[in-house]
Amino acid sequence: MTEQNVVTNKGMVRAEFNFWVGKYMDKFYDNLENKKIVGNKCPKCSDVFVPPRQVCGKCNETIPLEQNWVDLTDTGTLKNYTITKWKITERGSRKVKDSIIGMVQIDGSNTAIIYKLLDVDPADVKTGMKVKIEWNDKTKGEPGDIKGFVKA
Amino acid sequence: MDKVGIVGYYYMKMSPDLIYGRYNLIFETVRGALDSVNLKKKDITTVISATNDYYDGRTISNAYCVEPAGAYLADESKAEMDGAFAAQYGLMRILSGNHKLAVVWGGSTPSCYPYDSAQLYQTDPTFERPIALVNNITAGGFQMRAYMEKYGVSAEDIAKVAVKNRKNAAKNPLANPEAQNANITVDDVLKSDILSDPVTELMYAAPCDGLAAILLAPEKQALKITDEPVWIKGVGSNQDPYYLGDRDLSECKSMEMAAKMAFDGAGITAKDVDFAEIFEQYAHEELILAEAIGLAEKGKANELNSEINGDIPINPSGGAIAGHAPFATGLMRIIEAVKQLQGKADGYQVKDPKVAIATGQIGFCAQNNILYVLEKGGN
Amino acid sequence: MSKKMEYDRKEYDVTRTMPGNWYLSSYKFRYSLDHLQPWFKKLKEKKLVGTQCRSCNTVFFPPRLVCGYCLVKPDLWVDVRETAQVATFNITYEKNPQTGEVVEKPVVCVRHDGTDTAFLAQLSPEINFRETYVGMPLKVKWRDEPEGNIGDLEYYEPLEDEAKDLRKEE
Amino acid sequence: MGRQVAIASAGFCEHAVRRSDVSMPEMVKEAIDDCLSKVPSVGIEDIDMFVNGNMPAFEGASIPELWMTDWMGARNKPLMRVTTGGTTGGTVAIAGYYSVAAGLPGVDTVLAVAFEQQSQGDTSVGLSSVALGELTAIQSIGMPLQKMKRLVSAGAAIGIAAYQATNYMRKSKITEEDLARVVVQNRRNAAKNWYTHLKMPNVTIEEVLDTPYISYPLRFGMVCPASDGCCAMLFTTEEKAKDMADIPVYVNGVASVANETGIMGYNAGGGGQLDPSEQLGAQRSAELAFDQAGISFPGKEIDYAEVYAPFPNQELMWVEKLGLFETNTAPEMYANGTTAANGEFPINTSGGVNSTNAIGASAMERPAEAALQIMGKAGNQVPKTVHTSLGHGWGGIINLITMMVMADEPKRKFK
Repeated sequence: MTEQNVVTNKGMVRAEFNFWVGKYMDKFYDNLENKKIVGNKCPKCSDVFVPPRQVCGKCNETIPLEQNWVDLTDTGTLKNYTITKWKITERGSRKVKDSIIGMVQIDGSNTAIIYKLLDVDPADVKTGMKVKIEWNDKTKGEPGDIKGFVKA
Repeated sequence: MDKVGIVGYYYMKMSPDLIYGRYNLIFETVRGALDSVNLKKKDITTVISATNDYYDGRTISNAYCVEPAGAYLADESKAEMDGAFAAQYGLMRILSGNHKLAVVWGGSTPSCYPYDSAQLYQTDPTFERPIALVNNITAGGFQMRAYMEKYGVSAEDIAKVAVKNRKNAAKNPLANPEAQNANITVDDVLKSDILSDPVTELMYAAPCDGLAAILLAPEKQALKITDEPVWIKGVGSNQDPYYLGDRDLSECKSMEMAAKMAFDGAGITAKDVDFAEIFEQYAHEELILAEAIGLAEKGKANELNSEINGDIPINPSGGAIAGHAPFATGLMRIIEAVKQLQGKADGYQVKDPKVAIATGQIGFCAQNNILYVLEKGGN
Repeated sequence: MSKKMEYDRKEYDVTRTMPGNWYLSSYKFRYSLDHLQPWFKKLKEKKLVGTQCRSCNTVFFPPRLVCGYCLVKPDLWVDVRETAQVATFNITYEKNPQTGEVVEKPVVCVRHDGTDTAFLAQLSPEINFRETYVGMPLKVKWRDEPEGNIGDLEYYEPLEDEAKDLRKEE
Repeated sequence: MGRQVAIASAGFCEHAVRRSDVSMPEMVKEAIDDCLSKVPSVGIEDIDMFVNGNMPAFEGASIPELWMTDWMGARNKPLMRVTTGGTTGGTVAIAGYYSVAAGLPGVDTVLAVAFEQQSQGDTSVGLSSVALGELTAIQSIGMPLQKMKRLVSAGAAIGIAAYQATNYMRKSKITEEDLARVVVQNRRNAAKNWYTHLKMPNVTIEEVLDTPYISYPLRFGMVCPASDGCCAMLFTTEEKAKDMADIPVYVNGVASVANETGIMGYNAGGGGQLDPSEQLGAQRSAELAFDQAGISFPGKEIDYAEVYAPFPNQELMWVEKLGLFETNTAPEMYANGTTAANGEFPINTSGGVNSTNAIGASAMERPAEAALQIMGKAGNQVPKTVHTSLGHGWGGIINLITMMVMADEPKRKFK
C-alpha cells in the first residue's frame, strides 16, 4: 500500500429532516408543554410507558390511542447513571465539562428515560435515589422541556 | 442444515487512518480473498456487501462498489448491519442452492466520518435524538454500571479483560497499532481517560479503518476449492428491544437466544466450544456476552481463564478492542476463528481447536446479536 | 403551460415534527488518483491514452480502476484517437437565477473511437441542442494551454457526417 | 438443498405525499397489520424472523429497525436489515425468500417489511448524496464547477432515465404521446387501487403533454411522485402456506443482478456499456430468475407483470428487456390495450411506481402486487386468472435489478 496520489474531499451539503412524531408522541408533547407527564398502559400486562407507545413489545399488544392514558407525577427513581465529558451531536463530538446522565424511571412507569442530572455532586449519586423533574422556564412541547432531574 | 464452508478470507492490517482510496480498499480486500484460494471473478455467483449509508456519507453506499467488489453481473445485495449479518445472508443464499460461491465483504473508514455522530443517527429521532444523550458512549457506561452493580464485579476485573485483549492484540499482526500493547497493566487501563464513567478509554474498542471479506461455498464446492475448509455448523441471531430502559443491561437476552438457536442448530452445547471470538464494544461486554452464550455462569465470567492458553480462550486475536472497523468487525471475528481452526494464527494460536464460536453485533449495548458455530474441516 | 395535474388527494392529520440533520460536511471522501496519473501526463501533451484490460481487451477511456468483467486492474496503456461519437444524450433545463430564463443545454455521453466506454462530456456551445443525435461524430477541442487535468478536454466539436440523415432516421 | 418458498400474504399502508399522522414505526405497523389481517390464522408471534429495509439517507435515521423493534413485533426475534437504495424493497423480498429457502433451524415464517417516509427528509439532498463523493472527486481532477452543476442535474435519477429515454425513443421510434399513454394507463389504474398516491381517474394524454419538461423528453406530468408508504410480505414454507392462505403463491425464481456503475463513477470499472437502455443487468436477472422458475417463454408463460418504472419510457423498456414483449413492440401493446387491466397481458394494474413511489417500499410493492393478483386479492384485480406473475425492481444508478417470479404451482426441483 504505497499510494501517493490520494485526494480527500469534504462533503458540502447538509440534509435536513423533520420527523413526524405520530399521534401518541404528539399527545405526550402536548402535555409536556403544560409541564405534565403522561404515559400509556398496555391493556394486557399493565406496563406503563413513558414516553407513550403504540405497541407493547412484550405482549405485542396495540394500545388504543384514545384509551389507557395514565397521568404521572414528575418524580422518579434513578435506575442507572454515567458521567461523561463527551457531548455528541449530529454535527460532531467534542469534550465539554463533566455531566451526569441518568436513566430515570418515572414513578408509576415501567421503563426509563434518559436525561441529565442537575445540581448533584458526582460522589453523591447513587442508583435508587429519588429524583424530580426540573422544567425549563419556557416549554415548547419538545423533549428539551425537561431540563433534567434534580435530587428530590 | 447443510454444510457450508468458509473457503477463503482476507483482511488488511487495520489502522486508525488508512490513507487509501475507498474503491482500492474494496478491490484489494475482495481480490485478496479470491487470491487466497486462487479463484477468479467468474467463479463468483453472489456478493453481499456490509456498509452503511451513514458511515460512508452516501445514499446507496453499495451502488459504486459493484466493480471493485467483483459484483458486476453477479447477484448482489447489501446487508446494512455488521458484516457477520451479511455473512448470514451469504450463508442463506448458499443454503438455498441457488449459489455456488458467495463473497461477503464489509467495512468502513471511520477516519473519514464522525463515528460518534453516525451512531447518534441510530437513536429514536422523535424523542432521544433531539436531546442527544443516548449514544454509543453513554450506553456503554450504563451497561457497565448495571453489570457491576448487579453482580458485584469490580472495575479491576473488567480492566483485566482490556489488558488481556490488548496483549493478545500485540501478537496479532493485523491489529490496529494503537490497540497493541504488550506491556499494559490493569492500572494503565483504570487510569486512562474516563470515557463515560465507569468505562475508561482503554476499555473501549475505538473505531479504526478496516475492511474484511470472506468466501462461502457449499460442501461439495468447498472441498474442491480448499483442503482446509471451516464449516458453519450453526448460526443464530436475535434482537433486543430498543429502549435502554426496557432492558436489563446487566445481561444480554438477545445473545442468549441467538446462542441457543445456533447451538441447537449445530447440535452442541457451550461446553463443546474450544475458544470464542466475541465482538465486544467494551471490555465488560465480553463478560456479559460470554455469560449469555453460556461459557460462564451469570456474573462469573471474570473468573474464567480466557487467556490464549487458558481453559476457554476468548478473543485470542484481541477481539474488537484490537481494532473495531465498523461493519467489518464481525467478519474479522469469523476470520480470526477460521485462522485458529486452520492452525494459521501464527503467534497467538490456540492449542488444537476443533469447534469455535464467533459473534457479531449491532446497536447500543449489543442490541442485535449473531453467533456462529464453526467447525474445523479437512484433515 | 405549467399546469398542475389534479388528483384525488387525501389529507392526514398533522402531528408535530422533531428536527434532525445530516451534516455531510463532516464527512470526507477519499479517492486514489494513481491510475489516472499517466492519463493526466499525456493530456498535458494533448495526447489521449486509455487503459486496456489484459484479460478481456476492453479499452477504458478515461482509465478506470477496475475491470468489472475480470476484477483486475487494467494496466495496458493504449493510444486513443481524438474522434468520438455521441453515445447518448439528454437535455437539462437550467434556470438563470437573475432573469428566470430557462436555458436548454445538452449533456452528452461520448465514446471515443477505439474505446469501449462512454463518459459524460460537453458539446461545443455553438451547436443547437436540437441537432444532437446518437451516433453524431465528434472531435476533441483542446484547451489552449493544457494543464494535465480533465478540463483539458474543453468540449467536443461536431464533424461532418455524411450519414447524418440516416442516423437521425434510424 | 433449498426449500420451496411461498408467499402467504402481502399488505400495504395508505400511501400519500405526507403521512403526517404517523411516525415511521407506526406507519410500518399499519402495513404489517394489513398483511397479517389477510391470514387470520397467523399472529405476530408465529413469525420466526424479520427482514426489513428502507433507504436510510432519505429519512435521516440509520438502521431504524433497531428503534422500531417493538412496533414490528420483533422483540427477541432474529432480524436482518438489507438495503440497496431503490431496489431495497426488492432485495428485502428476496432476502425474505432466502431466509425461508435456506432452511435455517427454527426459521419457517419470515415477515419482510420495506418502508419509506420521504416527507420527513430531503429527497434532493438524499439523491445528490448518492454521487456526492464522486462529484467531489471529479472536481478535484479538474472539472469546472459550472460544468459540474450541469452534470449533476443530468446525473440524478431523472437524468439517467432521460438518457434511457432518448436512446429508447430513437430505437423504437416512439413519440411523447406514447409515453403519455403509459402514464395515463397507470394513473387511471391507480384510481382503482385503495392505497395508491396519484389517483387520477380522468387524466388524459393531452393533460400529461401539457406539462413542462423536467429533463427532455420527460415532462413533469410523466414523473413519479414522492410518497410515504410501507409494504409487508409474509414468506413461509410450502407446507405452512397451505394452512395459512387459500391460494398460496410460490416463489419460483429470484435474482438481483448488479450492473456496472460506469457512466457516473469517476473510477468505477465496468464493461463499458454504451447504451443505458441496453440493461445487461436486467437481461441477466431475467435470465437467472426465469431459469430458476423453469420458464422458457416468458411472453407466453407469464400472465401478469409488475415492473418498476418511475418514468414511462422505462416501463416500455423493461417489459421488452425482461422478455415479455418483442423488442420495440411495447408502445403498440399499450396503444391497442393489451396491457390494460382487461387486456391479454396486463401490466402494472396497481398503478405502478409511476403513481406511487415510496422509494424503499416501491420495489417490494411490485412482487407483492404480483402475488396478490395470483391470490385474487389485489386492489385492482385483473379479470383473467393469473397463474404466473413477475415482480421487478431497479435501484442504485439503474444498476441493481431485482426480479421475483411467482406462480400458483410450486416448482419441482429435479436435482
